[in-house]
Amino acid sequence: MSDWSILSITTFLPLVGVLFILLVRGDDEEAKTNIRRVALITTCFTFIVSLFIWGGFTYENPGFQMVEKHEWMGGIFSYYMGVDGISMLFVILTTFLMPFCILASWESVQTRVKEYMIAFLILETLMIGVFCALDLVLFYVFFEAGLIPMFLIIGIWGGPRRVYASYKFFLYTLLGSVLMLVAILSMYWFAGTLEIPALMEAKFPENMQTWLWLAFFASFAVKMPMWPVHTWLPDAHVEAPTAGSVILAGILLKMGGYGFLRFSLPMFPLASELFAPFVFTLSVIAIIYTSLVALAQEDIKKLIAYSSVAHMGYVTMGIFTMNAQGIQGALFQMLSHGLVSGALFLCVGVIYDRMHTRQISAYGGLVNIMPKYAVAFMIFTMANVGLPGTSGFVGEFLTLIGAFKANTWVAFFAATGVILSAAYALFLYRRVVFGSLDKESLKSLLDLSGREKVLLVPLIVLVIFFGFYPMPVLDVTQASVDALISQYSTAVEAAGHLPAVAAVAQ
Amino acid sequence: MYSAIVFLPLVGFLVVGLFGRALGAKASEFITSSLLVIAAILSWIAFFSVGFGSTEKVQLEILQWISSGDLSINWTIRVDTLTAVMLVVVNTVSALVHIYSIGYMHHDPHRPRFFAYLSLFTFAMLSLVTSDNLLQMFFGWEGVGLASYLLIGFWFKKPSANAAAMKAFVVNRVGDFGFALGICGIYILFGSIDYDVIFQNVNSVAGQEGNVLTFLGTGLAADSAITVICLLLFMGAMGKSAQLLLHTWLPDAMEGPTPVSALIHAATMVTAGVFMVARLSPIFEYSHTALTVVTFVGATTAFFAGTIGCVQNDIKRVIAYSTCSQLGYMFAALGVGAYGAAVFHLFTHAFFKALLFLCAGSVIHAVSDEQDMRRMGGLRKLIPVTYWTMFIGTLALTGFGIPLAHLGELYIGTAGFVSKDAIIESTFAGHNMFSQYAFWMTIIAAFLTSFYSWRLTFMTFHGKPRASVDVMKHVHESPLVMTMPLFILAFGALFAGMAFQSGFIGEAYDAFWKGALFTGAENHVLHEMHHVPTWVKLSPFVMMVAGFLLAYQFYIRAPEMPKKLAERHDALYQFLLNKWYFDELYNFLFVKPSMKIGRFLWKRGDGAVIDGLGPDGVASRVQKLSAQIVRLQSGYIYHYAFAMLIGVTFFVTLSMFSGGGAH
Amino acid sequence: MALGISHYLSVAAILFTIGIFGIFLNRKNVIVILMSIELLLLSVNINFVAFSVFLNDLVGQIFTLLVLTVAAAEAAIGLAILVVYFRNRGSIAVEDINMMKG
Amino acid sequence: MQTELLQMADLMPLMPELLLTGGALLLLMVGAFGGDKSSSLVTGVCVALLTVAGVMLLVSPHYGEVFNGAFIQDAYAQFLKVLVLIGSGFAIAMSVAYARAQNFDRFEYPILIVLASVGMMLMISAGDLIAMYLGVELQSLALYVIAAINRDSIRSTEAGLKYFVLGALSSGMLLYGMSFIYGFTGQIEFAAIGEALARGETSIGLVIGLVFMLAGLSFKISAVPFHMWTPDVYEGAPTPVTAFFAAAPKIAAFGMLMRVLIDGFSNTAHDWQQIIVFISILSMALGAFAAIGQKNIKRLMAYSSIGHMGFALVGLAAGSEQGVEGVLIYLSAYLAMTLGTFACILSMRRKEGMVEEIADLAGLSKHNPVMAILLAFLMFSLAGVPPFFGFFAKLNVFSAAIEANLIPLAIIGLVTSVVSCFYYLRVVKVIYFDEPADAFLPMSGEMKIVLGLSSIVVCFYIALSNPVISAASLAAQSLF
Amino acid sequence: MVLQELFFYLFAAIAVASAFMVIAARNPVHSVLFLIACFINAAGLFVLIGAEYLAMLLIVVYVGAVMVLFLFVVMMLDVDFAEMRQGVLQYLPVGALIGFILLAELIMAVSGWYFAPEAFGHGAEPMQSAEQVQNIAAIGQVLYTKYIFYFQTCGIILLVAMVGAIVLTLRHKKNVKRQDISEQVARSPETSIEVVSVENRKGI
Repeated sequence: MSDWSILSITTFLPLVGVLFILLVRGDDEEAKTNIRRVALITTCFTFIVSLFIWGGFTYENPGFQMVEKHEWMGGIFSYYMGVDGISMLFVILTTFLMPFCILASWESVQTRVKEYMIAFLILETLMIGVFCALDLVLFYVFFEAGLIPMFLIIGIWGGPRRVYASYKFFLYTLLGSVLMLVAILSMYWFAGTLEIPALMEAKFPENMQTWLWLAFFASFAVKMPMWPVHTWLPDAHVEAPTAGSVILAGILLKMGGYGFLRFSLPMFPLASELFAPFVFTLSVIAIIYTSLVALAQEDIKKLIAYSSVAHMGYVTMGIFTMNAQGIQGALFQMLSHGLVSGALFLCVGVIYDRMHTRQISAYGGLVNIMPKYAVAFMIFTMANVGLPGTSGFVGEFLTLIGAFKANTWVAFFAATGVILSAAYALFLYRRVVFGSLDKESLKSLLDLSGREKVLLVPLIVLVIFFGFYPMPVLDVTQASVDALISQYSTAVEAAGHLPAVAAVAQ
Repeated sequence: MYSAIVFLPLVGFLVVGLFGRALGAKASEFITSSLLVIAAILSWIAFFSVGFGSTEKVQLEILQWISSGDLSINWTIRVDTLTAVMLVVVNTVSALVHIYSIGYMHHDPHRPRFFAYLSLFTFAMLSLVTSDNLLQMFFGWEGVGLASYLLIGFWFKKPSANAAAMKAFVVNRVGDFGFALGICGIYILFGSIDYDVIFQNVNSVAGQEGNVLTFLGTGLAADSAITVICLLLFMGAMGKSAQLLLHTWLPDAMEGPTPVSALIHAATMVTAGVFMVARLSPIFEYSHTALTVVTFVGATTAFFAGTIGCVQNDIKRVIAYSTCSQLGYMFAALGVGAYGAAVFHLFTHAFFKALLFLCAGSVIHAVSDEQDMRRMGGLRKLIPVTYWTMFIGTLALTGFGIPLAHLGELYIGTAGFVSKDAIIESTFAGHNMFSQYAFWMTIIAAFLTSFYSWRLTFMTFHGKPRASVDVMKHVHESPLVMTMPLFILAFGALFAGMAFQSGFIGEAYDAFWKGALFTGAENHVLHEMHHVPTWVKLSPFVMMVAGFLLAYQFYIRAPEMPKKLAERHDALYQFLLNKWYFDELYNFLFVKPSMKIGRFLWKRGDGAVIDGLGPDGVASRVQKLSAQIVRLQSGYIYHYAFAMLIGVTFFVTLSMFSGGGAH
Repeated sequence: MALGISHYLSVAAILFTIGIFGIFLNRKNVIVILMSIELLLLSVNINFVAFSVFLNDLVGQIFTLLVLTVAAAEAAIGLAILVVYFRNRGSIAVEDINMMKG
Repeated sequence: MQTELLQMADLMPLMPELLLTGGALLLLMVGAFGGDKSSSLVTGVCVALLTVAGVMLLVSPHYGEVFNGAFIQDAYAQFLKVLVLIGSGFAIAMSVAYARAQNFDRFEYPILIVLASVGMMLMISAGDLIAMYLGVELQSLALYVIAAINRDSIRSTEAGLKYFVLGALSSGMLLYGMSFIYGFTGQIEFAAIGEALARGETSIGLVIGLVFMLAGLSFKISAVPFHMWTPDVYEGAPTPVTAFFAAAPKIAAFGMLMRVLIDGFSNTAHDWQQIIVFISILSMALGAFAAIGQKNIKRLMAYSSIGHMGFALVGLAAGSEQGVEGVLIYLSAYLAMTLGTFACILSMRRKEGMVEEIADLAGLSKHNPVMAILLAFLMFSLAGVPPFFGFFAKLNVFSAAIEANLIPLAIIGLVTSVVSCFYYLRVVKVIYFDEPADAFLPMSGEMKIVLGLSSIVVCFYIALSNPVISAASLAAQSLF
Repeated sequence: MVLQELFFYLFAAIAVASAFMVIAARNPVHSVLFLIACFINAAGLFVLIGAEYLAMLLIVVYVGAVMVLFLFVVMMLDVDFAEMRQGVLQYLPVGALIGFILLAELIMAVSGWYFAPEAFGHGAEPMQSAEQVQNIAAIGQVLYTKYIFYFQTCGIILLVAMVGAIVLTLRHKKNVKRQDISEQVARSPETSIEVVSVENRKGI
């Protein structure tokens, strides 16, 4: 127990910002600026507060830390918060990306600024809540409620097909998660509790695990998104405003992976083992299929969105390898992808703000007039490709090693992603940035402004820093991941299955 | 000192890369070049202290990199003789190219960027050669790939340059695909990817009974497991070293500035594959099959690239194919187990190939950026320094020397002569299935090499000028800053072979390498190669002379002959001119299909099938259903009453037949 | 065959069915529907009375009494609504009562 | 045969009903002599009466059975009656402005609502078949009239006519079913019926009686296939009337349905459970699918309420105390959401009059951001998206269903709830995404209050849930 | 007993037949008349079974009041005698089928009526034999005591019906002259007399 409920404070701090924003009256430029400032300060402050979570985190402790628990809703549910090595960094990632989102919308969003900022701040609260919640219903509430602000963000401030995209986003993910709700309730009646730590200890019978796993899978697979339930993502990304895309790719997608780690593996180990080949298949298909699709895209955001799907394929693959490298790799990949794809969307936002089109064919030769932008975009492209020395590489490599341990076929096909990602990413870069500047409309573009530099430079630094020194992340996750694996293998062995991992390793 | 060698170029890159604009071109050039010169000098010192001194191996741990489960990887600088050789090659050539570029790139507005890239490349290459584990090597491996990508695409306005850059990166990635899997395999097999651990355990692993690895669903015993891993790793080497099948990027890479070609695509980066195989010789030695494959690929590439080199007209492309071919030689040598010979050729090749490229650059510089040899000729008098240094380079490349004459163990001749003959002899002495094949291929390739090298010289410098008068008027010798590196390299091209042959392949072998190159117990190639029949020793020289004579005949005495020959054998000529149609084949097999499949999967797969059956389909189905249900709500009371009647009847029936009253 | 309760109940069932038929087969005017409803209630009353007698229990008859009363009230309301509807629409043909649908 | 005369004290449980009835009679006199001028006075007093009755119930409930068990006042009845009174009270309050604008501000209108409320309270408290029937009829007759109250409107009268005809048919079915139940058990009191069932076997006749009775009751809660009146009546009736229809009567009918099934027929649960499951699935599905194409927001709400009754039935299908508790919470949520939504619908007023198309909401977010966001929240709550009340309500009933091993039902229910999201989202879409239309007139004070209160409940249920849950659980306990 | 059976069948047959005619007759007036016939016969059945009071009530309340009301309305609304339209025949078979299924099920159920003998007398309000107390008296004894609650509720229902009927149908026509006694009584000089000063030669 921590002395001050830091998790709750971090979670609900953005709501304080909402209150302040509500106090701002008027609709003129000054009011808008004030609103933006309040939002920025709130998110920055939240980030700083969240750093205390990291500061107070005990690396060796594999269990939940900074736990808070209160009765809630007549005692059936509880307000139960806590973080462990798996979730803690997601909290930091969320709070870290938020100020960027606010900054990214500084100029591009001019209509309904107040609502916009409120939506983002509420979204932040909900996202942090997802990663902190230790009660299943609490988790579900945060998990689902996040759809609402995102729905509005896409729908109000989105592109021309925003209605279609927002509907697809909302209904798709909702459909996935209602099945999870059924599973949650079944678990409650079986185990008599909704507390995640207690449920991890509960031994569900094997056939029950199977369908519980499937129900959870339905939710997380959509959220992830895994092939073939990924089609909402490109649409959502294309239509969402820049900051929306950043959050979508940076945080919301990670909830799926987080869910697998938090629920599927520890609670349904036998089913996870049973379905691992299935997940591998989908992951590999995702990697190859969506990479090929990305190759054919004509819209920058869509291309990046498809590449996100491919990268999430590595994550799911890594998670279900059930070994330290795979899982840590998946975790790292998620965090890194949060930075990289977020940054890529910011990059797209930079030119979108200037040109108001995302068609690749509308660009070309930007390096001539926007050299700084070209450099930043290049770095993130390379990180997306998984070049060693960028954070993108570490996760990709670790998951690959994990997959190789678990099943070489998987590793073999997943490794083709190495080639394909280079192809589509560089193809994009070549078409957008390289070449001579022929198009009249582009000739007057300005290079990165001060605000945009503030946006991109920290991300560049982090992407490269984690490429060379990923240990801060790996250290944090180590203990929890080890605990997870040992718990998993104990469960599998107890059920009389020889863990597939061990068989190959020796 | 060792960290300084590695990190000075990085410092150069960072300083110039971040502040290049502020510093200006002059300062940028000065900073990077001087740092490189320092690094080069330091690496020579390291070379002597490690290769000829008592220092066996230096390992400097810098930082922990990755640690996950039982996998632990550190950033470590490892310097042994093999590394030291590479350090020398890399830093020397790099320093010279830096200096040369000051002159060559004089008119380019983006010089700071160029020098930053060069330094970045050097840093990546250094971290590759100083790696202490496979992942670090992979880092350098990809790092040089990136630098190469950036430098090939340096003139970003040229669409062809951009395409070439991308091609280079992607084709290399194909190799890396194997490399990455190979690393995974090594980790599974050895539990670590540190060289020391691997090398220590390779014997025990090879001796394990039963299946040690399951690859693609097949259980593999120890020897086949090692073979598979070696082949995967070799795939990486093929990509980086532009061996057959993955060679297509190298000629296109000539779109980059010429100093880049000299540094990256001749002297250093492309030899990374050779370095890798040599570095991993302890593993390769345990797989006869893998080595056989290496021999075959190397020998075939040597021949294949030679044939194409004979008909190309772009001066740089000729040299590029020559590089390709020479790398083939090195692999052939590696394949038969003559690691020393391979690395030796790598070493000498760096000098004369860099020299040739820089000379070519000088020529191009002189003729106003013209690269087509058909529009050159007669430049000998106008740019004598270039001519003579290029002449030396050509001699070295073709392997000019005095056959059969030796001072003790030392052969007398240009650098190429010494190292290439060593390779040819070692292939003859080799024992694997393809070593004889390799011998004949390399012999033929020697002839081809000689032919195209002299063809290049003759077409460029001799005969009548074919360039426009305007161009000819401007032809001028390059400034000192460009010719100075030529001198140094020419010096190396002449004497590097003789100077170091004893250490690399001669009697000082063991003392020099100190185990950095591993040879198995039954591998006696290095010994046997000195005892091949005389005709074998003579044959490369004969081939070289024959090639020279043919070239002389074609391009000095009867310049119209090649044309006629080409017309007579048009099919063959076109086949060679189009590089065996590899680009077209790949386009047809991979590039176009993947675009097509991508589009198909997008429109049909995602659009029609997944969305069509999934969200969109369901949505439209729901809306149709909704319309139908709404039609039930007809507004008529009797319909409503009827519905209630149906409901009641249904439920009554249901209850009666589901045993409601029956029990 | 002696008169059993089922006789009465069967008559009631038939009347009930006719009442329902009257509602959903009728397309002429609403007033017949109201009469059908009265038929329904009549059948219910027969049921109650029959049960009451055969169960020897008075409650059934009390119930019937109340149903009768309520039915009268219902008829009054029904006719009142019918009248206002007619005033507005000028028709009480069942097929005309179709402003709202879908 | 001899029955002791009742003492005043024995009537204490009946006090709220007596108060309302007496008050209504008195007000009728006031109205009859005061004419239409007194209508605002009558309206005010009616609201006050309902409030007093509600407070009375809340503060000093007298539990007990009166009239040999015909009237039961317990925690269960208390809970539901409070909901009903809230619904009725707000319905009257919301109709003031509307009635004035539409020229039907008759003093009878609030009185009829009060009397209907008395009927509903009797339904909730009914302990035997007769009391139940009388309660239903008292309520229904008043509602028939209220539906047609705008007697100069063809739509209103058509709504009344349809409601009446079908309602009478359903009463017939209900009665027919009751006659069978009476005939085959010899009892009219629920508890006694339960005992009789416990003694003997169930016969076909009894089951048929049960089915008919369920049909009649399903009509009242507009469950499929007895729902057909709902959309038309909702659309045709004046909007405040619709608001009233959507809220209070549904709750009362549901309460009665649960009491009769749980008290009287728990021994033959198998028979009614499968029917309830069927009805529930059909309602949820129809509610979800049919609403998609709707353009009129009142019609949309009609289908929405059909769907919601289906969801609530899920809890009843479970047949457990959990389930009943879930249903009670669900009904509270439903009440809050319905009132709030109708407060918004009633504020869709332009200079030229009321509008009812969903498309008219376009641009609400510009003109009235507060109303827009609250309506959006209500829609999300109706859709069952956390963290709103609607979600927790669904959670409770589905939890009960899963406990009762009705997993397929739960899955179907949740899938239909996703489908239903489609049209709730459309309202949000129109409010926020579409090109703005003309602004509405400012919201009147009473609408603001209703909307504000219901929004507070809906949005902050997450924090305010404890009293609701404990009351519901107490109520559910008292039923078992 | 034969007589009783005979009358039962007579009443039953007429009741059913006239019920059928209610819905089959073209003229609504005829329908009402058939309904009256049906009710009278049902009253006959009541008498047969021994519920005399209800039989009388049926005739007095229904035939005497409700049916007359129906007749009034029918006359007042002047409804047309439309032919059965085409649509009916289309779904008549289905409707008939379902109706008959329901009927068959109902009859099946009622014919299985069985009541455990021991349950007799456990009813809510056991009847005394007709010899001891007459039907009407038996009802009267409990209706205002034990069942006062129902009785009162019924009263309110009737009140609602009354209020409802009035509120819906009563209308004050503006141009119809009515006598309003209170207004007449409340007349005062101030309200009835207006003093107008008329200018010369202008007229009013």
